[in-house]
Amino acid sequence: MPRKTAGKSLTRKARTGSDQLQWMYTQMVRIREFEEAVKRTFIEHPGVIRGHSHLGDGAEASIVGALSTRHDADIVMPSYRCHGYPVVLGTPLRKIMAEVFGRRDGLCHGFGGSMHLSDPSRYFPGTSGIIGQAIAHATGAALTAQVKNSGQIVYCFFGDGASKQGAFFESLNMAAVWKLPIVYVLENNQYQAYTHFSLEDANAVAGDPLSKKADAFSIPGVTVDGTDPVAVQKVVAKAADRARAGKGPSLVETKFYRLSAHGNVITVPPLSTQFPDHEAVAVYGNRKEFEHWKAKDPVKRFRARLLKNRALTEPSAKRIEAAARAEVEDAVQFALASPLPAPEEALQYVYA
Amino acid sequence: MPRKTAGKSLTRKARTGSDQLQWMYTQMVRIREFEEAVKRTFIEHPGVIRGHSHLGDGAEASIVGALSTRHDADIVMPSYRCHGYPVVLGTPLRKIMAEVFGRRDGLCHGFGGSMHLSDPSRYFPGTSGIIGQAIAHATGAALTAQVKNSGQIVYCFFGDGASKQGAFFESLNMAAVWKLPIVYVLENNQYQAYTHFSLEDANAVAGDPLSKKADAFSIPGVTVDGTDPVAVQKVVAKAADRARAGKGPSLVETKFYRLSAHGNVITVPPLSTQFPDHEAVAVYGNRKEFEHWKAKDPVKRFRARLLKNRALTEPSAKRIEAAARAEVEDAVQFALASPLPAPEEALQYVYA
Amino acid sequence: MAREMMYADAIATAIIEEMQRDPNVIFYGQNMAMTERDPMLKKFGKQRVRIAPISETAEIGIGVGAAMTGLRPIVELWMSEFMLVAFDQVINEAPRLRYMSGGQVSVPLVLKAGYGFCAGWAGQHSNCVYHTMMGIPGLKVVVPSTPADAKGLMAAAIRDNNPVVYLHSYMLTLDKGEVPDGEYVVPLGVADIKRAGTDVTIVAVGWMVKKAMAAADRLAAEGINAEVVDPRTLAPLDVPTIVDSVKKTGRVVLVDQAPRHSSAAAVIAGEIAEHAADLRTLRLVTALDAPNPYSEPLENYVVPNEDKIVDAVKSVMAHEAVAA
Amino acid sequence: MAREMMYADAIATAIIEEMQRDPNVIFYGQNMAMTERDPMLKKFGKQRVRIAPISETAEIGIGVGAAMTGLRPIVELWMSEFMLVAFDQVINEAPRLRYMSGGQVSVPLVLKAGYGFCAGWAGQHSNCVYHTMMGIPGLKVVVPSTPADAKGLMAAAIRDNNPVVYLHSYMLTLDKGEVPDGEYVVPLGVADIKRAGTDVTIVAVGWMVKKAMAAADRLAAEGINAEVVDPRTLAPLDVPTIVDSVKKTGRVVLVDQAPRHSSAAAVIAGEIAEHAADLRTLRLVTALDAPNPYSEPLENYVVPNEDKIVDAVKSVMAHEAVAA
Ligand SMILES: Cc1ncc(C[n+]2csc(CCOP(=O)(O)OP(=O)(O)O)c2C)c(N)n1
Ligand SMILES: Cc1ncc(C[n+]2csc(CCOP(=O)(O)OP(=O)(O)O)c2C)c(N)n1
Ligand SMILES: [Mg+2]
Ligand SMILES: [Mg+2]
Repeated sequence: MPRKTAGKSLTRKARTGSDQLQWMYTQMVRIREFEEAVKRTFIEHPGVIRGHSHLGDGAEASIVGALSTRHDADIVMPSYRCHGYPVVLGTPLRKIMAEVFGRRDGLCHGFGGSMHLSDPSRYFPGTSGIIGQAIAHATGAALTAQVKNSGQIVYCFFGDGASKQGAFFESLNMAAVWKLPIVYVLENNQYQAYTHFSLEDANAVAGDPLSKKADAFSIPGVTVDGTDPVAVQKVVAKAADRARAGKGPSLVETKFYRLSAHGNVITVPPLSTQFPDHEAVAVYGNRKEFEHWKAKDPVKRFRARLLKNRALTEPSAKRIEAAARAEVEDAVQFALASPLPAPEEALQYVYA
Repeated sequence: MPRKTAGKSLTRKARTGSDQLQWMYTQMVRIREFEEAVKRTFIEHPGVIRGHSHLGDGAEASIVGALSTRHDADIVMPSYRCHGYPVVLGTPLRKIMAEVFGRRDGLCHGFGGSMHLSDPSRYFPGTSGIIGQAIAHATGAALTAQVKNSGQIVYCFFGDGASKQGAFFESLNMAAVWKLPIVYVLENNQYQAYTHFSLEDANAVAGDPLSKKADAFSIPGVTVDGTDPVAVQKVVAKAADRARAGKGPSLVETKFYRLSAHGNVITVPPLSTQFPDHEAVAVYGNRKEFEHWKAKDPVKRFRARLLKNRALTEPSAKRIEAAARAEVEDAVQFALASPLPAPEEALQYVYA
Repeated sequence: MAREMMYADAIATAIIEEMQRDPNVIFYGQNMAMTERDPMLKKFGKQRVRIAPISETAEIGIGVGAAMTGLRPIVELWMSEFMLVAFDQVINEAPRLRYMSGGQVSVPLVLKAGYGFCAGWAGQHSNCVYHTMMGIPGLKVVVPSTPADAKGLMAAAIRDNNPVVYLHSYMLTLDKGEVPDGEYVVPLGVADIKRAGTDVTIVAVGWMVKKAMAAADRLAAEGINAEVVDPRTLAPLDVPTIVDSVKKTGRVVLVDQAPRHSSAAAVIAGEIAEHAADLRTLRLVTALDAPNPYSEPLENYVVPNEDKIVDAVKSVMAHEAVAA
Repeated sequence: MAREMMYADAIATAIIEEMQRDPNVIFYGQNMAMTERDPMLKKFGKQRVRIAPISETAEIGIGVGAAMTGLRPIVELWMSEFMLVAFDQVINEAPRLRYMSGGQVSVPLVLKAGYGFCAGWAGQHSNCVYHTMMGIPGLKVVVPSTPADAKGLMAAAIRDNNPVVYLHSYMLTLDKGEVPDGEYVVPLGVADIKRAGTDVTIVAVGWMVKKAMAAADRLAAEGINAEVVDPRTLAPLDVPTIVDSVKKTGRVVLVDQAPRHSSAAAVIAGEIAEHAADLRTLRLVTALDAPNPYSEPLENYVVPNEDKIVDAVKSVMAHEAVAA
């Protein structure tokens, strides 16, 4: 991974003002359009996407708000629900889509797929599909930054479900003792797969926020409205500053709602698969909950707010949206045209 | 394991008053005498104790204070540092010592040794030598009690070091969500092997008590002077009442000091082994710390207090001590006389 | 009486029947029994059927502790790799506690997990990790290959007084077969000759039994009469049945979905090498030495298939058999 | 130049020399570098040498993440069983990440642990779990049997760009041997013929190499000339060297401290069965099928020893060798 002394971030230059807000909106739209295209692919091109894909729609404000505080060389380590982050980091959508389609021109040449995107050249080393484990990896990346005194910090994203895995607790304790430069973003999208978080989290059962877990490490713990990128930016900036100052980790719970189902339906091939209804509806029969959060769609709300504040005009919003759609459509076409890897390539990359 | 509806405990009958205090002192002395005898065995009978033995001297007030709140059928699940608990539960010292000596008449017929005592007939199912793992087992025992509606609660003991293992966090979360009848006693003896807890615990680094970890599960967390059995009794009684009432788990940190080294010196046979100096002295060169805590020896302090309060007379204290010494000496002789198991017995007990 | 049933349903049936039989059997895991409408929850109530957080160490460890104190838990773990985060509980707690207690406690626990979902799940969800659990004294490992075995072995696993890892092949989930009604228990430790033959023995596990059977059909059409042996349980391993078959045919092909040195096949080959001393010709057909790749052509290349089995059988047929 | 050195010191020497060579090498674990007086801490400073809590999942996972981003961590894990609480990191993270990234990242990580401390540590601290890590594509496993190998293999492990599990035998800790001074690297994947012989091949691992050598001495006195092959690394496994030796002698005894089906020996026997097709006689000498018991007579009964090796060799010598 290239190493840089943390430079001034493009995004930071414009942390306030409409440039920044437009940048945020643009990234949110790009994520949303990308995820919609993935979802559509299951219908329009059945069989093209194998295995299990997981979308970030609903998480846009959390992802973009957090990453808007990032400096150029800071490291980003999300969970297996990972499409949105490289979109923001500048990885070509063509490569991301081609990877989701299992093509040779994919980011990982078809070896990783939807769950295992990786773009180390853009400070995104990779992900794990085993819940909670990448929290330790991200903590290790922060150790590298500290040992090398690189000035980098690490943004570690993981789900509400992952916060029940031992790796979460062990990692945060070590990061706190070693004062590692890392921000832990607990993306509380209110579900772990088919389970509502209130069914499995002791803090939630007691009516407390999940950020209370920070007490176990005597580090700052904050819960923020994860549908509002500006609110997210504010609390993450504080946590990032703390990390940069050598004061150690923080835990930020961004609370939002996953807008699609956990993933496409799990099937045994050659049965085909698509995205089912959201679990709130399909499992819990709770359409009200789903509609409630749908109405809080972070992309739509941010758009409305920017228009209202005149940080954005309707025509420029439309331009942003059209550009994102075109970029994504180009990515889909590129990915469809990219060849599948040749079978024998499978024995590459086992050892370094 | 025999199952009983929790009856009135012998000890509870006398929860106040000098009977109870004398019972406590007796148990504390029995533990201390037992551990001293184990330690002496390394010198007096080199080679008789193999592997790694760990003593509970210093923990007497914590063990006895906690177990003084126990009802007859309640389950006790300590860590691998486990000699003291069966002493209190009424397991014959002969059997415990014979197990530590690896003899056929040992509690586990020589299969378990010092780290793996087990007396299910006295509600002590067994231990694990892998740090933190038995916290989950104890939680499972509480699940049995809940499912069977047996009225039992579980006393789960583990070290400060264990509270950094994922199993601790995962188990407490599940116990809280399921409202299991269990009391978690975090025995903070200030060291995990050779490491002072301030070097590895994020709460400690921040100057907070380890019981703050309870916040991660929104359950009560209390720290108590673990050198005072009456203080321990008080907070554990509250936690036990909560468990009995179906309100779920609590975390009690009993803070005391391990008075001997972590264990006998680790050697490759046939080199012989003994107990070295306490780590405070041997590793950290901090004799002052050691002397400070030695002066707070829970057995001596409790004795002095009982004499002062006239809950105990000097002659009866001496009687208790002499009886304990005789009981332990008898256990040593019994264990020395007990045969080693025959080699072929090794293939027993693999499967049930 | 028997009924045609899917593999997955056969497993569920066994769990339901055993839970009806024994009130000490409980069942829990992640992403199950989410609502009151759940049929298992309705049948057995929320004490015995529970949803758990993503906490495998606690889930399995709680199962161990509950088993030590009188319950018979079945823990639903979904993909077998998820057990790895809690692997101490699987191979260094559950199977050791009885022994260390000198026979005083027992740990009647079933760890249920699917394995080897070669369907585009990439490097961490599709592998076979059963070899890691073989040969651990005190631990039993079950890998059913048919709906009937799936039912009978699950019943046996639940009734067994030891920890049992029950690994079902995700690839067989929807496969149908005749399943006996009512009480049906397949003993643990007894291999099954899924197809009798004379020319060559094929030993295969789980999903690979299906592939071996298909290969045997093709070979029969070419005049090669293969015997297919399914160990059914990897621990205990029924060495005599396997060795007898090999002694009879004089040739053996071992098929395993795992890479060579992490396969059950290699271990079984070792047993054959010691016990069928006059065997001249043995071939391993295993996954190639790579993690499971995501893309379809890559994955198909790595995982064993019918063609590779047929080829291996033909190659061993080229050797002179020495057996009587 | 060489010097007599203890096995444990040889390992430490390699770590120090490699840390001097490469500033990216870091070293941490539980119960090490407790005070400022610690010699490693003094030499390399508190950024590169650290004490960790009892958090193997985080310790190893942090090592993985640090390795992905440019460091070369060595994690001191003490007893190999302690890795089991973090086993996903060992076999389903560290060795998979490179592959899943399509070759973009690498994970140069050394997991150092002792194994098989048969000295009264009972059921959970003394077992051999190396078979669980064999055959995992992307993962290397090292088991040195002499001080020289201990040094040279540790140097190679640290320089390797892949995750390497380095397992030293606790029973060999104090054993002495000649160790080359300065740069000394033993390549991973190359077996060593520890003693040349003609009558029978003994393949042994770690501590068992020492026992096999002693057995070979006794056998020599009785006119049996045994060749002792030490694979040194279980992954990659040097199959050609082993098979060549077996082809030469025509007889093989495989010795392993682990129980039969969880031994490396069984897997190696499988390879021999496939590749040394005219071998007639093979014996496994492994631990008996029980966890390690506490009491001395029990433990001695379970674990393989010189006598059992001698007996097995004599029993294979009773067979006619078929090789040229
Ligand atoms: C250790 C482990 N257990 C179970 C799973 C199966 N699993 C995959 S995704 C998932 C839910 C994760 O929920 P959360 O952490 O909230 O992330 P989200 O999907 O909401 O982004 C589960 C349980 C797994 N991958 N790893
Ligand atoms: C998972 C695991 N890691 C490391 C060890 C080695 N070990 C044995 S005892 C011990 C210290 C435990 O400290 P603590 O929990 O405070 O208990 P105490 O010994 O003080 O009673 C350690 C690290 C182990 N047994 N298991
Ligand atoms: Mg979630
Ligand atoms: Mg301690």
